[in-house]
Amino acid sequence: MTEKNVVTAIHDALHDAMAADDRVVVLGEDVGARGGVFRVTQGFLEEFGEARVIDTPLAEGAIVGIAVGMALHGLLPVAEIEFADFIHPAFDQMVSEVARMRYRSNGDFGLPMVVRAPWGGGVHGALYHSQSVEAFFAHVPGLKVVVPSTPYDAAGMLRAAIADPDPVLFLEHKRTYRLISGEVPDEPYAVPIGPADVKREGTDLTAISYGLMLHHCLEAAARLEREHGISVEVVDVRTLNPLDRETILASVRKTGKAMVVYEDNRTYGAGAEIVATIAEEALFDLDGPLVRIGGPDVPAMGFATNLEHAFLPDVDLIAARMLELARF
Amino acid sequence: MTEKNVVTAIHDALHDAMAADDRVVVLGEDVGARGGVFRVTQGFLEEFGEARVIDTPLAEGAIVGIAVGMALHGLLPVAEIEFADFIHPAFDQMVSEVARMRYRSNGDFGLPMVVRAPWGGGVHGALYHSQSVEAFFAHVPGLKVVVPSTPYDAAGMLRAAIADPDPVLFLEHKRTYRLISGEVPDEPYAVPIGPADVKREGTDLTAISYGLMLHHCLEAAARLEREHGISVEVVDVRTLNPLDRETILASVRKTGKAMVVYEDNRTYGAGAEIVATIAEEALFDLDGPLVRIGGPDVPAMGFATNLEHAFLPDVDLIAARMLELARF
Amino acid sequence: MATRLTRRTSPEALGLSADDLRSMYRTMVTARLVDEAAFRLNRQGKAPFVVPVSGHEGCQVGTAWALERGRDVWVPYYRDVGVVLVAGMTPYDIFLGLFAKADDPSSGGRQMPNHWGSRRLGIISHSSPIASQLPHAVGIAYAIRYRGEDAVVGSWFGEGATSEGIWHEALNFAGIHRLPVVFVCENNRYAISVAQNKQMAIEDVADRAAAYGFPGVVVDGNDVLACYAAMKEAVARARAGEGPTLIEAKTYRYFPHTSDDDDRTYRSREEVEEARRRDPIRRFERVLLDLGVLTASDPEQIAAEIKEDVERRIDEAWAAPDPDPATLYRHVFAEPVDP
Amino acid sequence: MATRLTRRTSPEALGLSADDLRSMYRTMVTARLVDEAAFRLNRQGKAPFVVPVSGHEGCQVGTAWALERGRDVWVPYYRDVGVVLVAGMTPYDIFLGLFAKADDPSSGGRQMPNHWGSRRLGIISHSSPIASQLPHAVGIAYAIRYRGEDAVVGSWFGEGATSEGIWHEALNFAGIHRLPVVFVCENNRYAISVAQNKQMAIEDVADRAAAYGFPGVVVDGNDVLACYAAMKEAVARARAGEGPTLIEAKTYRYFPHTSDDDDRTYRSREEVEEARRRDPIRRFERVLLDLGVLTASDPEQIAAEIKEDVERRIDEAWAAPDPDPATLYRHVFAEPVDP
Ligand SMILES: Cc1ncc(C[n+]2csc(CCOP(=O)(O)OP(=O)(O)O)c2C)c(N)n1
Ligand SMILES: Cc1ncc(C[n+]2csc(CCOP(=O)(O)OP(=O)(O)O)c2C)c(N)n1
Ligand SMILES: [Mg+2]
Ligand SMILES: [Mg+2]
Repeated sequence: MTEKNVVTAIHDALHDAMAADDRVVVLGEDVGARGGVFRVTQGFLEEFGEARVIDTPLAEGAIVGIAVGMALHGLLPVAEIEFADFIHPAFDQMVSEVARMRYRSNGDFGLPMVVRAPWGGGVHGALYHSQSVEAFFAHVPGLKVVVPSTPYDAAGMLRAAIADPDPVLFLEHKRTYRLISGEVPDEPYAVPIGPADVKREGTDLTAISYGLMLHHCLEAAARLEREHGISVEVVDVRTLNPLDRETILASVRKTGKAMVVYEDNRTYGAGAEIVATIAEEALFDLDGPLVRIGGPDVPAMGFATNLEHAFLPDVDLIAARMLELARF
Repeated sequence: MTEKNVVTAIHDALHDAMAADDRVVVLGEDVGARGGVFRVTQGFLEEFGEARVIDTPLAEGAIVGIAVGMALHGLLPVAEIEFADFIHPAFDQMVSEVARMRYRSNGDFGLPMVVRAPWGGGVHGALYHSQSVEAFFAHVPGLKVVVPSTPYDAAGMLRAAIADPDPVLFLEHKRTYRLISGEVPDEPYAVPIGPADVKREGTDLTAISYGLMLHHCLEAAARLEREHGISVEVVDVRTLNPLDRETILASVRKTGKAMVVYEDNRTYGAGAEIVATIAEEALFDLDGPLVRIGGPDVPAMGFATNLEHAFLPDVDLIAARMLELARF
Repeated sequence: MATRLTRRTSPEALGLSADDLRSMYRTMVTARLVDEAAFRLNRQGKAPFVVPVSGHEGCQVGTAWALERGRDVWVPYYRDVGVVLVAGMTPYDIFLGLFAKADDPSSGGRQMPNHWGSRRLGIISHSSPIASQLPHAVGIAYAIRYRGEDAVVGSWFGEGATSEGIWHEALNFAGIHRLPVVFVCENNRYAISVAQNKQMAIEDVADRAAAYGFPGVVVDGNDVLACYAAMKEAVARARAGEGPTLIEAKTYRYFPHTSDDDDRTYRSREEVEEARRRDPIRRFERVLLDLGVLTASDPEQIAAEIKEDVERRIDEAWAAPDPDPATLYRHVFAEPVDP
Repeated sequence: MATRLTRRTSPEALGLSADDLRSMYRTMVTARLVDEAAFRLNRQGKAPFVVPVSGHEGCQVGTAWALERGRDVWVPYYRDVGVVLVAGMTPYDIFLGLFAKADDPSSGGRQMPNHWGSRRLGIISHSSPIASQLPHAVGIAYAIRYRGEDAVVGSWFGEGATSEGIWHEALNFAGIHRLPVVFVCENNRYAISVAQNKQMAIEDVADRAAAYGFPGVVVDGNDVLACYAAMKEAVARARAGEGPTLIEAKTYRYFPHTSDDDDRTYRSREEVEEARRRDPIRRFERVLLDLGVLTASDPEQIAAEIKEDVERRIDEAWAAPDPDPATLYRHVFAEPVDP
């Protein structure tokens, strides 16, 4: 075990995957000499060479579409979108091509490929370097969408994603990159795509979250325990598609109260599906209202520090709503 | 009043808008000599000339992006995306540009523009001419998203959309184009963007829907009345963003039972938000489970007739689930 | 500026035997007759959607002929009946697709007709969004080079496709890495109804190659041998590691865009008639008669033979089983999905 | 192939008075000094994010100078400090943006610094996704022509932007309609760390104009007068209804991509030093000294004056009010939104 932050864990897992299998190639803007703007591919060019560490032109549609071609012909591409905000020019490739290749060819062709994209706010990124994009893609059948939030999960799920015969959109919350550290095994291991994870056990209410907000929930839960003796169970969704309904519902059935927390624009966000699922499947197990905390429905967070704070749900807000729900 | 089908109502409303105001221009693939593949702009080229009826190259990003420029400089562009399935190459323009211009410029610039796109299945369109795209866009703050389903609403909302100082994504369900007819006033009138509409009053349960499924719900409701004396209220959402929570909640509070029906892939679809809203706001007014009917979570409907049928929710299914819910 | 390929090359110089030539001719005639049958089936209500090839047979068969089955990769678009016949699809396969049957090799009846694909034949599955297959062709070419193979990727598209951003992005990447891929533009002067002068301000699509640092070649798409010659050279360049070529074949489509289209709204009958006078099949026929590869009675007899085969395949395909709706959830992922 | 503008034109022949020349010079120096101040503020922790212009002053001020305030439209990108100064923004405006203040004219502190916009000045608001502003420039040009105005749209971008599909789509449309728009590529040979040879297989971006049917011009971006000359001609063509021009100005960026970048990972210090020897400001200085427009002591004095002004504006901007977080929901739509 080694203590690492999220970005180092991802770097190391990707590095090991490349070292272990020369079908793995990385491509994206600035992944070469620069080692990625977040340093995820630092040192890769020197070690693995230009043919496997491909600095692409500034063209996200091509990055994803070329990865499709590579995956069709025996490679295991890991494409990097520099910021999740810039995946939109590749939307057609993601939705029409990546997600549908297997289905439309009736199983004849498959796409073992990964698209990595750093997402989320809290980094002074303003309107175009802070976005949550998971709701767009979680809705697309044929695409697996994962949102690991700890070093352990990130490394393990990246390994699972590269091994997966199907395309995986691998979303890395930028704010967690250097903020969150934890123990990571030194031996290769995988965290399966699919299962959610109970990150903190509790009995009074369930908070369901992912990304930076997961850590806010954990902090709020600790505060509630400390200050009020309230026991909050925190479920880390980890995979948005396919969604692990069982783990979520089991927790909600146990505690009888549920709260979903995410930083994306609230309306039509991924949290809506989670709330809807609970409402449909566990309505009669609930002892309190269903609570949803999401980012405000404004185009994105501002650059000014106080505007960014006004956008992002914080620990105080989450703790207050938890308390309210617990006391309901 | 004149009896018209949906596509004629849209044609006429757009025609009148062009005749009334020469700031209105249309642009898109095949909108000129061909009059649009669905004939929405038939005769426009001859009447309004090439400068106002612009056949564009095959490039959706440019269609939307050029409309942005036009709207910035005094025109009122109505852009046509030939099939909603092909709006994806314009996703970046829609999300990053169209939806954010006003917000990012702190109100300095606005975009009075409309993007029309025919969507939906039931027309033998297979994977790439049948898609529901509303969930992607309803989630984007700054963009109004409307889904009129009757000739009256379509014409009235198109007028409202063209008059709106903000961008409107105007989604027209292809299957309704020639299937659905109704009375349309001969004088110009507008149907405001925002308010949902109770298309059928009822007391036993509320069905909330839009698009082709709205008509299926109305048919199922009539059948339930006829065959079982069950009174179903049918709410036509009409506008997905901003969502008219009040009308939906008022109906659900009245009937105590709610069902949401849409043809898009179920999970993370627009129906999830509606279900979640009801669960959050009217949980204690419910006398039965929340029911959601959506399209299956497979990439899209097949071309083979029986595959298309297997995908689309039909009147039988909806009526059966209504009956079940009513009897709960 | 793009090269114009005008020089006549003899079939021998191109390495084509009499058998090759007859085979090419038969393939072109097959494409034409498949089209005619498909439109008849459409009128009979048996084929809801038809995408015609007629007019494009020369440029399709000519270019496709320069690739090798079992070695090279084909990335066609919906109009490429001629290309996929060369690649190994049969009329039976095509009619299975037309009728959306379970055994349709492309998609098992899931996709619209003419949305080709077959792993066995090396035909890459494509979708409807125009030009979206181009980066796939380029990515495959990258993988070919990476793996040290000597295959070449052929990719086909209309001139309309060149307006899409992703087309530009794909060609740019191919140029940077000098990949073994050939881009074939079947320029029929219309994207559905939009005439070329509303699509681009230039006369020759091939001129766009200069933006990507590789050669562009204009060729007469009605001259199957010229198309073959152009493609043969491009394939040789690609195989030798000299990078991509953009070939523009000037052609014309004789029928409406699809069975849903009405082309009288945007082009005159005279224009269509005029184009038909340059029919690639008639022209090739004359060459083959001159060369003595065909005798005077051959064309009629070959057409009759192919027609008979086509009719039989139609009946067989029509009788084949429909897809099973219970397969709705199959192949979303490699692992079965539990609905 | 693109034209190379090498001919020396005298300032008089270009219609530039001594006052114009001094003004251009002052603008370039201002851009440089704003940069230096901004990096200092970044190190002091007062400016979280800085996008430098240094090295680009010549091509920016030279090209922008050929448009007319109050008549023409500016569609810049983030590096265009020089362009927006010419368009009428002040250092105070720029520092308001740097500090994300309520009165930042571009966005009221919502956008990152250097995301310009001002309806009053005719500077179109832009976003971060590269090249996404190009179709806006083209649409505005269409509207200008439609309304019978004689304005011209200037648009600026890096060579990296030319790889994006939307860039291709925008230029193609402009070419088809021969719109009054000028495309200025500030080619500094890098897109962040990606060198030009990994971005394209060609030497001159200007060669891409041929794909769109309008002229491409290569100009020395370190020669402000050559840039002005190229743009002046392009603007005249556009105004006369003769359509777009693509101008490629060869330039270099002296600092890292942004304050978040570390350019030592991808380019040598020698390369940067070498480029700095062609500094557009020093070069213009020599021309102006030769012409007698500046005297020997002017440069130092002008720099001192501007520096003083910049310092004052920094203090003023720093003291200006922050945005009010209660405005979070403002301007989602024209009508107020009820959260
Ligand atoms: C992205 C996208 N936009 C629009 C369409 C609708 N569409 C189908 S074919 C076509 C024209 C294609 O023209 P071209 O590339 O010249 O090929 P051709 O049909 O002439 O052979 C259009 C606009 C589409 N399929 N995909
Ligand atoms: C669509 C998109 N992809 C990636 C980025 C990240 N990014 C910001 S600037 C930049 C390089 C731009 O290079 P160039 O166009 O040459 O302009 P320069 O910075 O050199 O002036 C990149 C990749 C972005 N902003 N937008
Ligand atoms: Mg065409
Ligand atoms: Mg650059």
